[in-house]
Amino acid sequence: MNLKYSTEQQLLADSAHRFLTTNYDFSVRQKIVAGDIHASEKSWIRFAELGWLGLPFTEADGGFEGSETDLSIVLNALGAALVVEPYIPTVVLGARAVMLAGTESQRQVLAHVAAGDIKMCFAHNESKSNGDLSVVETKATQKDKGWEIEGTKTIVLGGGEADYIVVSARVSGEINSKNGIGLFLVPKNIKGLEIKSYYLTDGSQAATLSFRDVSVEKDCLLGATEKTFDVIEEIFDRAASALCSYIVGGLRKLIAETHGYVSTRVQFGRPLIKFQVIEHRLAEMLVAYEEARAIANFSTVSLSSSRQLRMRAVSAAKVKVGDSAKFIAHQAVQLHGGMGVTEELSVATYLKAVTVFNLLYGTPDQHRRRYERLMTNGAFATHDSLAYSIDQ
Amino acid sequence: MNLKYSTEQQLLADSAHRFLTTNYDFSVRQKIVAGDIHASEKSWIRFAELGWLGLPFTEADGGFEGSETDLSIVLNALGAALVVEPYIPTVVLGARAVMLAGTESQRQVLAHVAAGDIKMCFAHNESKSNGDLSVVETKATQKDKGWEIEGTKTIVLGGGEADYIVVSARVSGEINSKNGIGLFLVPKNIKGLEIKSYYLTDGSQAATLSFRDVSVEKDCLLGATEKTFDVIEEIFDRAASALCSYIVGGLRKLIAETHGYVSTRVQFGRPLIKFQVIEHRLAEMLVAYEEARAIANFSTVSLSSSRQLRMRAVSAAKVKVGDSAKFIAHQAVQLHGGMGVTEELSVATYLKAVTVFNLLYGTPDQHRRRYERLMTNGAFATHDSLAYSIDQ
Amino acid sequence: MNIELSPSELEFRDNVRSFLATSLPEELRNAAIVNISALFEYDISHAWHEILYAHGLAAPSWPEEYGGKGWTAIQEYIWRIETWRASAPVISQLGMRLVAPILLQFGTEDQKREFLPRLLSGEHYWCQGFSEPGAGSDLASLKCAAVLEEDCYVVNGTKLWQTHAHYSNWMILLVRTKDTGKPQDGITCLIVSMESAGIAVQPIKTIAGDHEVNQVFLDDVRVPVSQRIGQDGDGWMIAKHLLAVERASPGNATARLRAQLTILVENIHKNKAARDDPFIIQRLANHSIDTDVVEMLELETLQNDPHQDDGGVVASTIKLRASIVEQAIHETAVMVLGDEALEWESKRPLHAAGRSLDELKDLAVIPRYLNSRVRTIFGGSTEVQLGIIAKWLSHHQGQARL
Amino acid sequence: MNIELSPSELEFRDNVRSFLATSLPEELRNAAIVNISALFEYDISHAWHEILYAHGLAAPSWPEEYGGKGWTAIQEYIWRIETWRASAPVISQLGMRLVAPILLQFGTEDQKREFLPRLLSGEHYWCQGFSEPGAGSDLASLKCAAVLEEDCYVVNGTKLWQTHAHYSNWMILLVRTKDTGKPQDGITCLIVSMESAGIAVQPIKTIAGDHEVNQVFLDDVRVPVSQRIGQDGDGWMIAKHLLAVERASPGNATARLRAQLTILVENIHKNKAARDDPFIIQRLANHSIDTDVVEMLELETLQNDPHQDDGGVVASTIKLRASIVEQAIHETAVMVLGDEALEWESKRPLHAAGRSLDELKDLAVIPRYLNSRVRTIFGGSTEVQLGIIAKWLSHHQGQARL
Repeated sequence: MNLKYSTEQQLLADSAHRFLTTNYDFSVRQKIVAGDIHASEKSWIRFAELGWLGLPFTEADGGFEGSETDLSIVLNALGAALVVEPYIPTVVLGARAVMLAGTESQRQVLAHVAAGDIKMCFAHNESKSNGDLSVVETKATQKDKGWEIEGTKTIVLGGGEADYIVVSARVSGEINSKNGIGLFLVPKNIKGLEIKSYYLTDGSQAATLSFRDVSVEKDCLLGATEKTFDVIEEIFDRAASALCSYIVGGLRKLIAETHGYVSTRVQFGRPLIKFQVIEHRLAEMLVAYEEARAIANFSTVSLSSSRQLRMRAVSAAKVKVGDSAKFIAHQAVQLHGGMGVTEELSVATYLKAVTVFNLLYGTPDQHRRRYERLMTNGAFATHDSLAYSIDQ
Repeated sequence: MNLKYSTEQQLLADSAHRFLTTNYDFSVRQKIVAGDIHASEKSWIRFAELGWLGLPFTEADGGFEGSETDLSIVLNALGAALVVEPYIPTVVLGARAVMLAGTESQRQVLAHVAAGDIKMCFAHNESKSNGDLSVVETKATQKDKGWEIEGTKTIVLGGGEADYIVVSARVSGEINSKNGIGLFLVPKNIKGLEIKSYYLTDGSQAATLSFRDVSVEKDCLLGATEKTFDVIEEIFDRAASALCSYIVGGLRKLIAETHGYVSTRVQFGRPLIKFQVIEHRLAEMLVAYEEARAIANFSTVSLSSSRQLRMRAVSAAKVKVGDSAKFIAHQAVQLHGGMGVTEELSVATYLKAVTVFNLLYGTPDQHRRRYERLMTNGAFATHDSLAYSIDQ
Repeated sequence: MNIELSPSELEFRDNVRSFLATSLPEELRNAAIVNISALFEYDISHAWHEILYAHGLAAPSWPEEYGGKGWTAIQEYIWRIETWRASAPVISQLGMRLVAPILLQFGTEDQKREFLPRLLSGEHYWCQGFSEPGAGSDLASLKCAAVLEEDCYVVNGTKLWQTHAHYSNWMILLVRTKDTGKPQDGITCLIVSMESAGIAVQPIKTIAGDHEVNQVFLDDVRVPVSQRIGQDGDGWMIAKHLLAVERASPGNATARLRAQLTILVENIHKNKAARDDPFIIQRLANHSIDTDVVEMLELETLQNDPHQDDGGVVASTIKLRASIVEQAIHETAVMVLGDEALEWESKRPLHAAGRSLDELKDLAVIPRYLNSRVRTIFGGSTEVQLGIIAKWLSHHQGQARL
Repeated sequence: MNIELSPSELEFRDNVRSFLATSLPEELRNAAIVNISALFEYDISHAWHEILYAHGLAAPSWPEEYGGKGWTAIQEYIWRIETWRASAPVISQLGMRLVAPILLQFGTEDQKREFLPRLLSGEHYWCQGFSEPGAGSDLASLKCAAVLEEDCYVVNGTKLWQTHAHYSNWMILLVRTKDTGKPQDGITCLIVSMESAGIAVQPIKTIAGDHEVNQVFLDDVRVPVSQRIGQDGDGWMIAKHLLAVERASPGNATARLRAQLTILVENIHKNKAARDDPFIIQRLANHSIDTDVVEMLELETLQNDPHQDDGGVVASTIKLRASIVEQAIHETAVMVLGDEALEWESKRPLHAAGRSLDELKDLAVIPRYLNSRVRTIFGGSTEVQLGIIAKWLSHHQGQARL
């Protein structure tokens, strides 16, 4: 057991936060959200230079073999700055699908990702999904030379910016069968693919992807279809865990911003923080943050563990981080008073990011129910220590 | 519409509270709970003299024709003093069954209740009930001269002190059929009736009543069995509403006690109430009290209205009063610090009374679900004013 | 006690209902349904104002001599419930419910004659210049200064959070005319034309992308003494009076909440997963019960003697609870729609975004949730309300109302 | 980072498990399962103490030279989790975990030789004389006074909330020996035999009818100077040290919570209505997730350098959350049992009430819920913890831990 950062990890954290504080402050983010593509591209290149884009890849794939903890450290820093570029869609989702299921030749795309040349996304969700990962209505039909894909994917994070798309499609079976799902690696400019791009609440970007008679080569299929559902499930968990690490970074920033505001803003002759009610509210925010931070770390360390521990940890994290984040963001806005609801200060944007967080990759309610199922099915026992996980 | 007390009602409230403050303070209550039967009997006689025991009965039945509001005022005062005598089992439950379903000759018992000679109870709950009012396993079989009753009633409030028992028993139909239930008026000393008396958390008294081949006269049956379920349902609602009025009286007292304590108790050189966190906590308690008070009044005025409004109002009240009561009692204990959990001060006893309140005549969860059913079945529309109730 | 309306009150309600059914244009109704900001957008509220004015209903609670109908508190209550129920916009409350009572109470005959009719007709549209950067809850610390030069006050300073200042032609303004003594004593109330030289209105974009509030800069703005309300130094008293008037808005909280609940119920009905979700239904039931409580508290106030001020404790309780309940309703609305709620439409006003009504309803959900956060901040934050309530309780030696 | 135990740690756990399986008598286990008060009843904890002592396990975290085993923090952690998991009683923590470290740190050699072995064997049973009426959270204001007369302190005053004082033969006492200067500076720490002349122990009955705490009156009690710990005026420093030691109880919070959760799970399993109730299952899941969080926070502390004091912010966070989570678990337990929970058995200790184990389990539910209210009061109230946390945050300029 080891739940502390190593010296190298501490350095990684410091440098990542320092870089983004200097190069990606709130005004830069506002410019990017307002459409400054140049600033966004510049940031992306810097992320590549810093080694963030290839962090989890093997050296052979052009990466740095970073651990889950390393990745969570970078995500935390990205969340502190509310970076809008599609880091998670690219590195945690799209590239991970290739890492998990790709052949050597398919994995060649990873070096381009690491270099910052290629962005990716993961197109799995459909309008009928409603939280059920096995629902895939999009069809992939085998044609002489390859496959033909037909169907529509919704709320694809980074879908409008991705150069390569990993899309799930049904090769066989019922609409919600866990078997018979294929993952396909498809370039964005392929014939028949229509991308309707839009913005989410927090200014990040998503898209609806409509595949109309899209023909792809045979070697676009990632891995064996019998294992695809497991891959999708793992990517779902990695996405949820990554979002937790990201937003926890934001929460820490939000507490610092709020503390700064109430320390300087004077009312009835004294700084707001001198009012005990405000002081204790901040303490409650810190408690909520500590809870979120601790359980997000649980989800991080679980990612390389058994499937059941991973699911338990990720769901616990998504529930608790979600609740904590909502509490902290609401209180941050409240303690900022009127200024908290203007677009001048960043606090409103953090609330928007929290709102998005709670709706993506499983709502707190959906994750709570998954946790309940694991609990009542005996996947874990409430009387065992989390540290016993290895031999369960 | 009129939601204020009349001058007479204000006087009734003042005199009831004054009487109990003088004659039934916490030390008297403690003596009674410790077994001082004499003090208890003395109080009961005074209740009779004050006209409280016959308050809702008609003049012909020896009563005072008090309104629902009048009754709620007395209940509020009884709750402020946490009176343990079986006022609700006698006046609101047992006697109400006779009022609703009794013949003229059966109603003669009411004059004795009003005079303080007779206590009553309402034995309906069984171990299989689980909140479903239609569950009656106790059987009543017709014998030549009357009925034979066989079965067990649980958690009968005031069951150990009652002279007359109104007991429900199945005359026909399935165990959970709304039809075929009879109510029987039975004296306590009848052959075959075993009464196992015990105390509840708050020191009030309840019993398990076992009927073994109990033979009763034909004229012990109250009213027609087709209407009995409606009577039971109404008594259930009246009980829940009465408990709300009672506990709201207790909550008001609890806030006053807590305010008094934090105003005098000094910590770090100043009275606790000078700490803003304590001050605001008290304000939150008052807000919760105001909510409880207002919705309890809604349930009171609903009792003489339509069945659907009554059910909606009573369930809303039981939910909201329950939540408010728990919050207020928990905070009252918390603000009293260590003293709050001793038996020396009354505050711990109020928490016990609140605990009992939340488990009797429907838990907040059960009432919330009944409210949900009414809402989703269209028994009321959320966009209508409560004041529109009359023509729904 | 009893809760039912009298037959004549029920008849009044039915008349209001038929008026609304015949007089509220569908396009206004559809725009009002997807209104996301705290107030109704000017374009729809003004259009509705003109219709009401044509029917003599622009200010029914005013005395009849000034063009009102002299309605009772219960009638006003019914009107509010019914207009929200019909998804009608609510016309600007600032002029009708705040400026008008102040003019009636403190204004000169000339001021009444000049301003009341134009307020009624909608020709004048008002904003409120009270808060400043650094003086929100703590109004007594305001700094915007006015110096009397002959027959004019010369005003210099900055005001913050002026709702709809960019649509207004008049502003009711609190200024500091004395720097010595108790801060409360040096405040004076003026009315200022927004066309005066030296006034600049700077938009503030709020969390959901709306331009609803502003910062107003006053640079040597000359205001004739004839536009002072009351005497020099009366400003604090007038602000207090206004606060008391603001409190007595029978039905305001309940009607708003019931309207939000209705939208929520509709969204739940459309969505099978939500309909079958016991946790969503539980939340809905809680919101409905909470609304019942707020309504009981409001109904009780209808019988209150308006001259018997309780220090605002009941109004504070209602404000505090209604704000929190409304926020919770919008949180549920987000949950019901789920990730479908995430698409952001930035066009404002939203109803003019050129989307279908069904799309607009979905697109309104998150902006409304975000905007609802101001409920516990503006109009006296929850913390301020708790302070008022705590003070009342101590003043009454811990004895709550029976 | 990784969370798994090493193979040797897992082996240690398995050894603890088998020890408990063979050495914990069933009657002790059954009594412990229905223990309702904050501490375990003396009769069962003392019996278990003797068994542990016989196996050399009475104080495994003490250094080996004093009869301990010198366990690591992780081993201690595993021990706690496993003993709670096995429903073993927990032996008096006051002597083992508070008095002993103070003696080790501040005691003279004579004091160590006199008291440590008897503490270990269970011959001595300790209570703590810190709080007073009027000096709880605000310990510096304590009034109980000691005057030095030759070789004895003469103590006069009143102490409040002495847990198990009626079973104790020794008390660790804070007294005021100086009235001038900073109140913190005039406090001295003594150890007092409970058989001393002038000591009277008055029981305090608490909310669930238990006699667990007491008020202790000291009337001219003579305490030899040799029973002073440290120097005159060291009391405050010793109390602070004790607080820091108290904080470092690895696994205490998690193990307690997991034990309460286990009882709750069992009660839910027995009850079909609860089992099928989505709201009960939701509450259970929330409790379990909250416990996971507390455990993560506790696991992190296992690697902390005990000499690097963080001002107690992590301990405060754990204490605050664990208290609230435990209270919530007991609220759910009451809901699960429903009105069947209402029968009150007044006999104490409850396990000696002459009822079946199943009956006792049900009868324990409400008393346990009531007693759980002290969790947020004793040992530093939630309000006190928030104060500590707020102070830490300001000291760190609003920067939370990464």
